Amino acid sequence: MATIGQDIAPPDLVAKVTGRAKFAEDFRAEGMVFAKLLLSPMPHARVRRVDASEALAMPGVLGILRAEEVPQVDAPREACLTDEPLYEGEPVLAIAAVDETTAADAIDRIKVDFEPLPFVLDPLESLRPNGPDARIGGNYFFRPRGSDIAEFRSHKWTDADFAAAGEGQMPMGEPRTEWSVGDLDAGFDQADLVLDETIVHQTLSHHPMEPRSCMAYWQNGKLYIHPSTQSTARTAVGIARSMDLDPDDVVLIGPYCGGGFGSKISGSPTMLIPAVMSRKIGRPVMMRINRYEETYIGRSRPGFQARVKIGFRNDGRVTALDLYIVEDGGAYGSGDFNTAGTVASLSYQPLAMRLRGVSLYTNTPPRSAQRGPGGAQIVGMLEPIIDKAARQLGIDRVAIRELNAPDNNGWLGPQQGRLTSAYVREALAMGKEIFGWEEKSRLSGQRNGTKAIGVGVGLSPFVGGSTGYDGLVVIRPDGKLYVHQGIGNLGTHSMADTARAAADVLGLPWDRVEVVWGDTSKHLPWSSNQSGSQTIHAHTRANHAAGIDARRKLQQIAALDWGGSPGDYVVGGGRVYHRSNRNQGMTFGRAARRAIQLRGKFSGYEMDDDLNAMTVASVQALAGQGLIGAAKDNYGREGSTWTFVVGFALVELDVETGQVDIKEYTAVADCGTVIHPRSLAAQIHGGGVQGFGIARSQRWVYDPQWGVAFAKRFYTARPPGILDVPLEMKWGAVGIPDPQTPVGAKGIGEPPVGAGSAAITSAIADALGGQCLCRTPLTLDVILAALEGREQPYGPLETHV
Amino acid sequence: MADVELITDAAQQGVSRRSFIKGVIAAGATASTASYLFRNSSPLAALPTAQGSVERLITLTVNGQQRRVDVLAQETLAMTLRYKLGLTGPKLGCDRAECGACTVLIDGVNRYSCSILTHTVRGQEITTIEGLESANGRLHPVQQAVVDEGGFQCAFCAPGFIMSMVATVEANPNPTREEMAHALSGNLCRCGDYNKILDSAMRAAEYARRRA
Amino acid sequence: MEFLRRAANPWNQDVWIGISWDLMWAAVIGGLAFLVLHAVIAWRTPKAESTAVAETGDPAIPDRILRHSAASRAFHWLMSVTMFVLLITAFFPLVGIRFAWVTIHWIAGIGLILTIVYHVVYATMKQDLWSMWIGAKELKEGTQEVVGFLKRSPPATSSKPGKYPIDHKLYHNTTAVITLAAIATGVLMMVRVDTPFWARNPYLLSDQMWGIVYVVHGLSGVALIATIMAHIYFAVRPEKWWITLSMINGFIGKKEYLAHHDPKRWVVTPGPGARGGGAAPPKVTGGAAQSPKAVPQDKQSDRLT
Amino acid sequence: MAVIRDMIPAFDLFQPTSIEDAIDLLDQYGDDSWVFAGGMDSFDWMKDRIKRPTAVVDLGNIPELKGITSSDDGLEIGAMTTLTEVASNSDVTSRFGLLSQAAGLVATPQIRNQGTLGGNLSQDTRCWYYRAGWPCYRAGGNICYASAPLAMNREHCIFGADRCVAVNPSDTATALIALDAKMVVHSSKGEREVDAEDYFIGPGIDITRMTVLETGDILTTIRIPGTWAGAQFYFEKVEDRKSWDFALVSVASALVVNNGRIERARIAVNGVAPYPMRLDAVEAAVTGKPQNEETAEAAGDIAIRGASPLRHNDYKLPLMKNLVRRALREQAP
Repeated sequence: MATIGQDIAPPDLVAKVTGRAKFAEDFRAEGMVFAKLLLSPMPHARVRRVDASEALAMPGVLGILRAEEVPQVDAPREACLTDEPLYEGEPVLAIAAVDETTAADAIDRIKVDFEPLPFVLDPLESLRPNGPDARIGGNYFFRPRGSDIAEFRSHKWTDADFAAAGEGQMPMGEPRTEWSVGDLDAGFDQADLVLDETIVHQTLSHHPMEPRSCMAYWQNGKLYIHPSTQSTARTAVGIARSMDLDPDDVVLIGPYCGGGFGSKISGSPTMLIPAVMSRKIGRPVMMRINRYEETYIGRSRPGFQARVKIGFRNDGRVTALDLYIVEDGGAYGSGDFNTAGTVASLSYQPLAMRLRGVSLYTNTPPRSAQRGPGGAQIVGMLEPIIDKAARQLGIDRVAIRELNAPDNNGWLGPQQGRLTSAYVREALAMGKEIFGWEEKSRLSGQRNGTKAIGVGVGLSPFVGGSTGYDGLVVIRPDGKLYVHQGIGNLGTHSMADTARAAADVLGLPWDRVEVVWGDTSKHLPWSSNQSGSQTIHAHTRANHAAGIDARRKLQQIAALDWGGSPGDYVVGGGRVYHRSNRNQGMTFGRAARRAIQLRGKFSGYEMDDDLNAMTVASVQALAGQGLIGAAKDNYGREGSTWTFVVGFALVELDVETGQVDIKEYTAVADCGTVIHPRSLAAQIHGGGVQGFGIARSQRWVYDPQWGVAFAKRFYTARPPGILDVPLEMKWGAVGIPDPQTPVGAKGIGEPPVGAGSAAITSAIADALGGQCLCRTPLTLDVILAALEGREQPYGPLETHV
Repeated sequence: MADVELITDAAQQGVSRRSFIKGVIAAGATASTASYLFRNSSPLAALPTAQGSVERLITLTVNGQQRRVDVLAQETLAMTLRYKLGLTGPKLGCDRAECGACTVLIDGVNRYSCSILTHTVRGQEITTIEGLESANGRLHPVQQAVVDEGGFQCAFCAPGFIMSMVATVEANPNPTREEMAHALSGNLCRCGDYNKILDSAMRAAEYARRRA
Repeated sequence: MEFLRRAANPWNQDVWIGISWDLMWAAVIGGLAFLVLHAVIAWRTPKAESTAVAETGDPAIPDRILRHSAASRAFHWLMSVTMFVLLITAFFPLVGIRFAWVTIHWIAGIGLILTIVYHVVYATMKQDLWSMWIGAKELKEGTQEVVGFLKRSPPATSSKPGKYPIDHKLYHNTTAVITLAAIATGVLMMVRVDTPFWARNPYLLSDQMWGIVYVVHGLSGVALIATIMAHIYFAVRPEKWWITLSMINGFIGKKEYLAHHDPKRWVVTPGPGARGGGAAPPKVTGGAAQSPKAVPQDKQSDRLT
Repeated sequence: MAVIRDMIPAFDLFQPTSIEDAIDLLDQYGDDSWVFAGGMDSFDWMKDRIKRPTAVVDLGNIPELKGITSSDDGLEIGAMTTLTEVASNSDVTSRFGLLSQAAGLVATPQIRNQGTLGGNLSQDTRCWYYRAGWPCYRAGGNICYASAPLAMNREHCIFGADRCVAVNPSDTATALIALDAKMVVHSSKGEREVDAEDYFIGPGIDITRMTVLETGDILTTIRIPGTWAGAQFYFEKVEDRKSWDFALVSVASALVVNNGRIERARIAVNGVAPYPMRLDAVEAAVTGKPQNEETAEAAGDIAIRGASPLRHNDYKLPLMKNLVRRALREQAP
């Protein structure tokens, strides 16, 4: 029976429910000591002098690590320690001691003389003619392609640019990036309705449950490291590169990752600290990261200040979309806004579109991808505006999305790239059905006591997969299939679920499949990063290819032993046998032993030459242990693979307090073939919950005078709790396979977030009678001010509140 | 299903590694052989204590066993469990009584072990996630319910949630979904897997009722 | 003893946040020590014979001489009330007597400012600003007086002061400087509390500057404790009663006038409405005796060259 | 010296078994001592290394501080009784449901299982400038960072600012004020009883404390008289998240209504001032009035008279107004 489409508990679940699952901070080593960080108290400073003599003289203190001792990087990249901290909380140095309290006491006693430097928190401030820059030299990094220039420069707008913006509107000076498709003017000329809105989307921390702690030690010249990372193979390679080590000399053991959401894709710069410290002091070093530190070094989604002008025809068709985004790139610069433009183009398929953007450095913690990077922001921001147009044009809000949504011929981005598949209308139809849109949308605006009902809908596309990675499976003499996985394990279950592609190709029941993951000493194949909704797509393909390779070899062995051509043999039920005579064949265990005897390609002594070096090394290490299937995903693909999720929400908004209760939520995905229904539901709902957090509560707050963060704990940052989400949530999946991938599955990690966020911003606007407040998070103060007709608590462009 | 231990236990990596990594101290082993919170070389060891203040060497009842352990006055239970008793089930997600990943039972009541002074629970029954399984390796009904519902994603929060579920189904074996949500509201899940967690918890209550 | 209270600002920089309140006790103890010492020495010092000068004085000098006009007295007492309120609101909470003091404190501070503005205007318009000038001669006389006091011998009677003796002038000027420092810093500090006048802005000055402001305010505050202790002490000393009384009813007697003042340096002549010994204010003129130009009432020049 | 907000610095832990012993210890160590109840507030201060007591006195082993007993026609609740017990005790739920509701809305189950009523009442403010260890007025400095022109003060006060604009975070405080409870405080000078509303002090009185408790004082008992037993109660806490959050504004009211007329009323709000605020003017205005929308409307308007919002907390005016109205309406929404 095929495993794909079944609910099968992942193989790590028992370890997870018994406490045996070891996360980074759970590893121990003989002689292990502790590192603690000294963080910059200032948003931008230079270290003039460090006096650690008192700390180093303390009994139990073993050493100090300064910025000059860690692997150096070129600007504008981030090293794990710095003498020019660029945000409050950036690690400056580390201390190691025999216990944590001593290490903390030692940090306490270090005197650092910091020279404060100018800082900026809000990119719009940096764009002012005399505004401060986040770096010495500028607010963006200039490195034109094909040139030797690589330096910071200042990008400024003019006073006239600022003056030109209307009251409360975002000024639009010279952009740094611009692309357009079609004739924008003509698009607006055709429009019967044009909306022009200024929007603020908050920056928010990822806040995975597990802080990025790391333990490391050296043995026989090899680095053994236990980081908290989303990816396994890629992180190990990254560490080797950063530490200037041979990849074979890095053993990464991290079978569990307590969440990352894009913040631990290939680990973190700080994971090098225990590695370097351990080399320096000759002891295993544990660096436990606490929640404050996690907020500082743990990455964040870039906030946007944006202005959008959208033209609509009377029938609701989007004729023109003009989007200008100012992005807060944080201390080390990172950009989502281009993706945001691409996602907008895909969602609405406008007849003409322009994206302009400026992404600037600020003196705030580093940004990185966060689940649906760019996409989650833009759909949460634009969907209530689409609603506004629908309302003004008298069109059903789902219908306006159906009208503009892409199908298999859809396009996206400046190159007007093509899709492998898009079944958005099917998803909208299914969502309407499950949610009961027809009936619920009639409740819109009705009162239940002091509570106003609002219903919302959001469409969220995101990239659903990459290609070209390697699969590696071993059939051992025990007759089991061992699927080696270089991807990580952060709870999406894809390290298990993608293995099903190989299992099904070989017709093997799941109880005879072992997944090997989380430890590079176990010989893993070259893999995608565990990020960007890639893995279900990339690794069902890679494992499919490896499974096919193993199947071919089984058939060849059978033909060798029993005669005939390999094509005469079929594989299933743990055996390979002649199509016309079931008894003419052998078990997998027998085949594995034959493969070991036959050597050559059968048991890994020879292999395809298109495999990645990492896979090659793994196959070589496994050679002779069984029948080895190893192959690169060469299935090819035209266009890019995108997944779509539509979210539907019903909220109750208390008009006397501004509080919003999410009563119902339904989301439906177009993510191709469903591999693991329950895990898919978890992704759809979990992403939705993160979206609720964006729309309703999660924040990032800075004191403007000091440039110091405040929302660096859970209760101040406010991720949603179990009482902030509906008691029961529904879901669905269109289930139409993507035609350009063998299993037909598309990734699902990212798009649920935007669907959750947009459904809520849309529903809140609906409960307010169609008023789009054009800001996230929509906290009760913002809502209450609108309800009571009082001045908004924050300026229309005010950020970090 | 794969053999989890085979894959995860660092002690099985090979001879050289086995000799190097002691891994977690097995439950029941003498405590403090690897005390990472403080060592004799630490200045903390030399600190004089005032007369009348607590004795450092105490006995704790953890998962039904008496454990002798050297505990600093300012030490939290999470630190004692994780770094002195080798019980790494309770996780430190925030260390500030906000996320619930460190939840343990004290006399059957769920509390945040990151925010308990170890000295204040002398003489009380401490139960961690490691103590739920029966001696023969049978999962606790709550654990079984979670497995059957495929509960949790990254599962860093799972030990805490499960301990809260255990406390809840003991106290109220017939909760509504809403009551269950309230009972679990001291635990945070950043994967947002609340729907599945509630499904698991309701199934756990069902299993607990069935067992009773 | 710590002199300053310091703290780490939000950027973990060491900044001054004020003086140590130990200094308050230092001021109290220092003040008391001075009083006790003075009292002991004064008690052991033989009383100077009251001179017969009074009898020989100019008969034109009235029996009652106006030392402080009603306006001056009003100023003095109003100022003293505000000063007491300021000191009480500042220091009582520090010693454990708790109440909501800030509003009272700054309102009293404004009261103090108003009385001082009035005083300065009045002194400029109606009095001689130079009357509080301390010249070389006064300094010399003052030194002699202190030396004499310490030697427990009466001061040389050869040089008597004009209207204001040197110790008064010193006291006045010291207090003026301290009070002005307290006021100037106090006004700045009002920017940091809620008042109807402006929105609070603690960032008007840099941390370092604020530190200085708070230290100056604190120092002037505790200095005022000591100076006011001394002031009250002298006011209640029997030999100074005649001055204290004059701050109540305005007048001193002819005897005191002649005993303690140099009529050449404080010229007193009966006014037009004077009925010898009557209650009407005498005409007081200032300036050197050789140029007795008429000056408005209470305006006098005590300046000597 | 560098800042680190992790690992509690060393202290001596004392676990006295009687109030007298505890007080002796507090007197012995003076300002270096720290009273430790449930610890839910203490841990933050100590882990952040901002407060560094040398002697921590754990009240957990003093039996007389725990439990709920009937007295006269009211209740006596030991200060060390957990919030869970307060929320679920049948005497409390049946007669003083206002308090059980308030206690049941504190933070999370785990915190209620450990946090005590006394601790909830005596906890320090959550102003994030102050809790960051900045040298503000409350911390003994001379500045309020939270009321600076650009400061982030959404959660701060609209009443009672006196240099400090922090708010009292306690949920049970308003309930106890509405129930006319008395706080029993022990010290080496003996026992004293303080009205619930006087237990909390504003920054004008002492900017470094939230309550009348001074070094050497222990809150031992909360006495609830029978005066308001079984009255018409209303409690609501408005927060950003439904668990682990502090009230932006909370309201507690007790009304005795006869024939549709409000005979007696007590109402208190929190989250709006540095102390929980009893609304005397509202009580006076509604007493004798019919319990209807008109009375509620008027009460809401009276409640927010004199409020002066900061830059980001103007919303607390309508929020407080609306909550006071709700608290006086017959049918809670």
